[in-house]
Amino acid sequence: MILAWLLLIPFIGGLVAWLADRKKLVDPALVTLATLLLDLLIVIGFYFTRDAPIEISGQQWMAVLELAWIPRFGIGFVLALDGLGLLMVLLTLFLGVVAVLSSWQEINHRKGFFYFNILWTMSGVIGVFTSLDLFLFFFFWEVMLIPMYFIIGVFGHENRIYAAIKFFIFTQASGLLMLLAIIALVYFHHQSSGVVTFNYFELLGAELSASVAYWLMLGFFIAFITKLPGVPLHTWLPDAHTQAPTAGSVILAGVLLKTGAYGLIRFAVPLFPEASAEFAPVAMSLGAVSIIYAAAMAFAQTDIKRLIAYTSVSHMGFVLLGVYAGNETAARGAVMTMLAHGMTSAALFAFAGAIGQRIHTRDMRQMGGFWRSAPRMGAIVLFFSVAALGMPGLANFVGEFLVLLGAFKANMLLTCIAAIGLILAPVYSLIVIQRIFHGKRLVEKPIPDVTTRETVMMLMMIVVTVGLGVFPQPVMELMASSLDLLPVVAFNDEAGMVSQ
Amino acid sequence: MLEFLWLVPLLPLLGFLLLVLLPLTKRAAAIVGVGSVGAAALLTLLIVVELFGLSSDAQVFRQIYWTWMQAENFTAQFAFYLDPLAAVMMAIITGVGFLIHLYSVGYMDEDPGFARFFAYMNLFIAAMLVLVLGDNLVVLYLGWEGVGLCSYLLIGFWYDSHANGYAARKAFVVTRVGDALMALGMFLLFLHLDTLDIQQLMANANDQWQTGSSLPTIAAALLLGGALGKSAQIPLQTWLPDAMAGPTPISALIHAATMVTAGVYLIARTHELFLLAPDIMFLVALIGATTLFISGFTALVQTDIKRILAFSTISQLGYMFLALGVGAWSAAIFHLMTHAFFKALLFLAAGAVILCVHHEQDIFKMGGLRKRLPVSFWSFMIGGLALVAVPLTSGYYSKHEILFAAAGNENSGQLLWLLGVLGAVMTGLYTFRLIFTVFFGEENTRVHESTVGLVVKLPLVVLCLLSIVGGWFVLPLDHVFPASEEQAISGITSLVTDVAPFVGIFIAYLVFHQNKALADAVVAHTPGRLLQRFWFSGWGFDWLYQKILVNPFMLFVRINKNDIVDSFYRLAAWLMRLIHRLFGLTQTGRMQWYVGSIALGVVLIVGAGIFS
Amino acid sequence: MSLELFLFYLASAVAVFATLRTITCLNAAHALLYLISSLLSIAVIFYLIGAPFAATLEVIVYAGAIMVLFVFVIMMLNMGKQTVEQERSWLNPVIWIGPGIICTVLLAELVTLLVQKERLLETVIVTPKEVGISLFGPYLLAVELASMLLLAGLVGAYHLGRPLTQKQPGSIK
Amino acid sequence: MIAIPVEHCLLLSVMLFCLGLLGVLVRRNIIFVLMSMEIMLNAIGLAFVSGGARWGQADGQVMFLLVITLAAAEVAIGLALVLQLYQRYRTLDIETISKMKG
Repeated sequence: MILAWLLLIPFIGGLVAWLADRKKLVDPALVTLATLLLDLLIVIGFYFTRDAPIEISGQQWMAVLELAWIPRFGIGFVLALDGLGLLMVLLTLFLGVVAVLSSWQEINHRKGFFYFNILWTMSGVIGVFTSLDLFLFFFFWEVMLIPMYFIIGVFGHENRIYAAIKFFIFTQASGLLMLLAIIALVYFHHQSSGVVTFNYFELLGAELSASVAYWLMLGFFIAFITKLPGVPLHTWLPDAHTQAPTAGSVILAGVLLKTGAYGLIRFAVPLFPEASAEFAPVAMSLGAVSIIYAAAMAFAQTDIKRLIAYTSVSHMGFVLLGVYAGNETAARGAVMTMLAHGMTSAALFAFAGAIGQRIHTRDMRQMGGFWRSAPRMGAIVLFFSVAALGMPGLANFVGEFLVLLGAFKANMLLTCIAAIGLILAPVYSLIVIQRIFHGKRLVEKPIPDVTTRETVMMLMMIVVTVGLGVFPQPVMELMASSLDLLPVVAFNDEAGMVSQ
Repeated sequence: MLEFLWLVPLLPLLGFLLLVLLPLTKRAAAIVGVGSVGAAALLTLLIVVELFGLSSDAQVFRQIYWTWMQAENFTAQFAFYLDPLAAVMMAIITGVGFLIHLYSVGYMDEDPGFARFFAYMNLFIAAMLVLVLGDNLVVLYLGWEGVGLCSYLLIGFWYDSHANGYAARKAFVVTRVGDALMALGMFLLFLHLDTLDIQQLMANANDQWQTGSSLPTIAAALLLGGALGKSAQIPLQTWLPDAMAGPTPISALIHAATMVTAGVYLIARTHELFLLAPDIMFLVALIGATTLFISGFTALVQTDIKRILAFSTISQLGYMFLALGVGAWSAAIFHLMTHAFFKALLFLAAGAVILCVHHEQDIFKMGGLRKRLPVSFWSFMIGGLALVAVPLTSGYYSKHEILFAAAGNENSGQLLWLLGVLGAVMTGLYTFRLIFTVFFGEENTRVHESTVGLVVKLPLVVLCLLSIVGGWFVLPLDHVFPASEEQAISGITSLVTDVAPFVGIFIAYLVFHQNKALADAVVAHTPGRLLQRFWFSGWGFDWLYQKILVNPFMLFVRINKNDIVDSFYRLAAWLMRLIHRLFGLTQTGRMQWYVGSIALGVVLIVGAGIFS
Repeated sequence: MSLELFLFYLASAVAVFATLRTITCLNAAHALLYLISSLLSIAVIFYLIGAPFAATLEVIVYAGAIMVLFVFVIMMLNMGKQTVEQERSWLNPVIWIGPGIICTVLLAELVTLLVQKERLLETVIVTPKEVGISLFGPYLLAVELASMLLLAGLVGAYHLGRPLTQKQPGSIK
Repeated sequence: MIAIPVEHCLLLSVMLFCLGLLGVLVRRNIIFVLMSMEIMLNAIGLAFVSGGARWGQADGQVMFLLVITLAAAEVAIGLALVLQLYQRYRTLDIETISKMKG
């Protein structure tokens, strides 16, 4: 039941926030913050008071909720939470709080509608991370999309309509492919077993011919890689991120991209293990290409939010590489990268928004020398830039290191290519610091340093980033059982190439 | 005291955190910054004394704190490992580091970023200690990247200038190239040896791998890549001269005494792996010899006092690599230590000079400073003598050990020795060119003495002392490294080695003191000028990298700013819009046009029905 | 050739001629008269091919009611001499070419289709009674729909036919 | 039993239909367009009736009845529109009313 509450609280909170604004009762931002904190508390409370894990078809689950929904088509309302899901939900709610704090003063018109959308996106994302019925999963996949579309399209910057529609078309078209794949999967499962069901656990064992499985896997893969995003389906992201309001960027980068990676880990690979194994070299190549290509693209940008958007693509390339490397080391690294990237990119976007609010531009050519007037902001951005480039001791390093370590086992050449990303990461990360905070001051009046609200928000994120970087082990143990289904992927051991 | 090992890196780290988080006054910042390193140095002293008090077999101490990362068979403990090698490094880092911190209090006195400076310095000391104490390669890598970061931060310390920022980023990125190779080396080692604990790794390597087989060769080559980056050896040396953009104490601490020796330390630390790869060993020696030779010439034609010292550092690091390459591990570490003393001394003295001549760094705008700045002059003199390895100075002992080891090496040892000796001549030449130009001749700069206070002088005096007596220390590293057999050095070799520095000094005396017109005359000729320009640019490495790496990348980046992949989608959207417009044309709003179209459609359909 | 056949061809010829005149005539009132004669001759044909009920309807509804509507409208629009001139200018011979080709081709095609079938010669008389039975039997629903259509037409015509008031947009002063 | 060839009737209907179509395509005066449409509807009716007569069934005439109803409604609305348009634009030229273009 706890799972239903997790979903319902932001859902109801959204309506309350809207009404509160309509009736001018309370600030909808406060409602939103309270809602998210309540949800966060519930999750944390649940984690500490949870019962013994429930076992379903060999997997451990912390909580399961199973209700009939449309029994005629085998569609159930199945929610379940395991370590991976818990981590993702925690990340979602944490970044939700950050997003609300970062947009505290940014939104002035139709505030209620804005926070309504934020909370419904949150609800959809939590649904995605907990639902284990493919139909329900698809439902939530769409639920998180449409509020996001409004956040970008209504509250975004100058080119928002273009960005919002591009975002919508990309995700919707790829979502359609996933829907087709889901229905086809159910159909073929029905053909072989005579049972119509959308249930994840039952579909795990679906018997499919190799070619069918391959095509269905591709359907899922394209949907998830668009969301991830991986080259060459990444081009919606720079536009969407650039045009979205700060909170939108934070949620988009920190949370929504993770749904793609989560989908790969939870659905694409376990549902079609053999096809995924066959496809793995392609997926890993895409990951490696994403890492390098997006890193180079990031360096080229002059719009700060665009730059950060491309770094996201680069980082998510590591996730793609890790998920398909086919061993647990890399898979853990992939999840760690997801968490770490959630922190760093969200923080950087929050700052891009904060700077944008102060000087009303995102163009880095018009910035420079901010360190003098805003040293604390500079230090914090420096921290997150450094985290983003994979400094050991911070969260990103753990993820990237484990991904590369695991991927090296699977495919040396691709890992070597991906390692070039390690060289390009400082190129783009440091240029941010250089262009904004160093150099001569270009803006006439000094920009104000971080406010208390921003400091508190950032300290929270710094603590999490350092914590994940220095003590990642508890988190990794939490996710361990969820990754059991991943290493099914078997490889021809290319490592033997260089054996003695 | 050994159980307090964890406190040694923690103290400067705490200092860093205090400096960052609290708004300290300048005085408090100085106390925290210097105090934390001072305390770490004191603790190090106690620990080192206790460690060397143990019997020589038991001089190993390991402390495990927590499991950092664990997945499948991969485990990285957060653990420190102390043995005589690490202890020596620790002593150098905290000792020299403390002196330089002290010096910085005076040097940075008027800088607005005083607290920030000490924060970075403390973080650097902490990271460097983690580097040398790391029990496994991952912890080592943590320190390795940490010092790289601090190096970046400190090179770009004066952030107003874009040139400084560029130099800082260049340093970070170039060393990162090495780091990426090193990371790949770690992956390879783990894949085949199932561990990254250095001691276990070495044991496994010895068990599983044959000497000279491909795997240890590749692994050693990859680790060497990391070492080359950090220690500024060819082909990754280009960042170090530019790194002189930072404040002078930084150059002394990071880019002369400690961080740049990390590569030497890494190879010494994993020497067993390198012993399994003789080809790479020879490569190390060759790179070292080439580097020391080439950068000696470059140093000769520089005009910026700090760049001269920077190229000199590269050259001296080349000696260390030469020593590593010929298996003279102790000699490499020995030279690392003496070099830390005298090069720190030289940089600090140079800093004192620069401070007194209003931040002028061109040596030809100085001159005759001998009388006005006696402390700096004598410091420079002693440091310089140690650098050129005049007998009885510390540099003499370490450098001779290296040259003799090179001479005795069966693998083209004569060539290596010859390059080393030529390098020694060059060292004498460029060092005394510097000294003669700056401190002798006629005065042509205004000097203000007042800024050089006691906190600046004291470290200079201590380092002078160390530069002289440093060579008398006997490093207790016999149990860390395999014993190198005593080589028979012929008398002539020994004689030439001894005389080489004096030849350099003598030429310098002739050309740069006695007859200054000579140098100008050489440069006046076209070949001479071309050669001078070639050497000045550091043998064209920067130019080459600019042409083959940076420019293509920048070109790609500039062309592709709008993302070529997106153009595909833009094309699709454009096509849709085109079709939309074309079809929109048929929508004329004229009823008869529509009726006509319908009629035409009927005609066509019926016609198709008839003729099919 | 029987009388009926002769009458049939005569009526056909009249219908075709009258229709041709209708679409080429410049004066609307004249065109309407031609149209009415065309409709009447078709009523004759209906009668000849055994559909007296349809013939009656043709005369009453078409030639009677509908055409009267046209007459009224033409009268209301007060189309005088200048309209004839206008028609002449509009009916440029060139504009006949395209539609003419299309229609000729269509005609040719339809004729080809007709000719392809085996010849069907006979027709059978269908009395009004039969029509009535099937109208209020199987086609009841269609009758209802037709009545609704007429109602809608009535309401629509009433609504649209109101004179223009000042408030309505789109008027050209 | 009357020996009038049904295909001749159909032929007539086809000719009338094509003439009506020609009128719709050519004329610019709305009144004439409407008349041409009447011609076409009438031609259709003729086809229905002759078909029904050939098979001796009432359906053809029922259809004719429906067609005629349709024609009546269409004319009523159409003429009302004509009046309205004439009031607004003072012209019967069908090409003046071409605002609904893409």
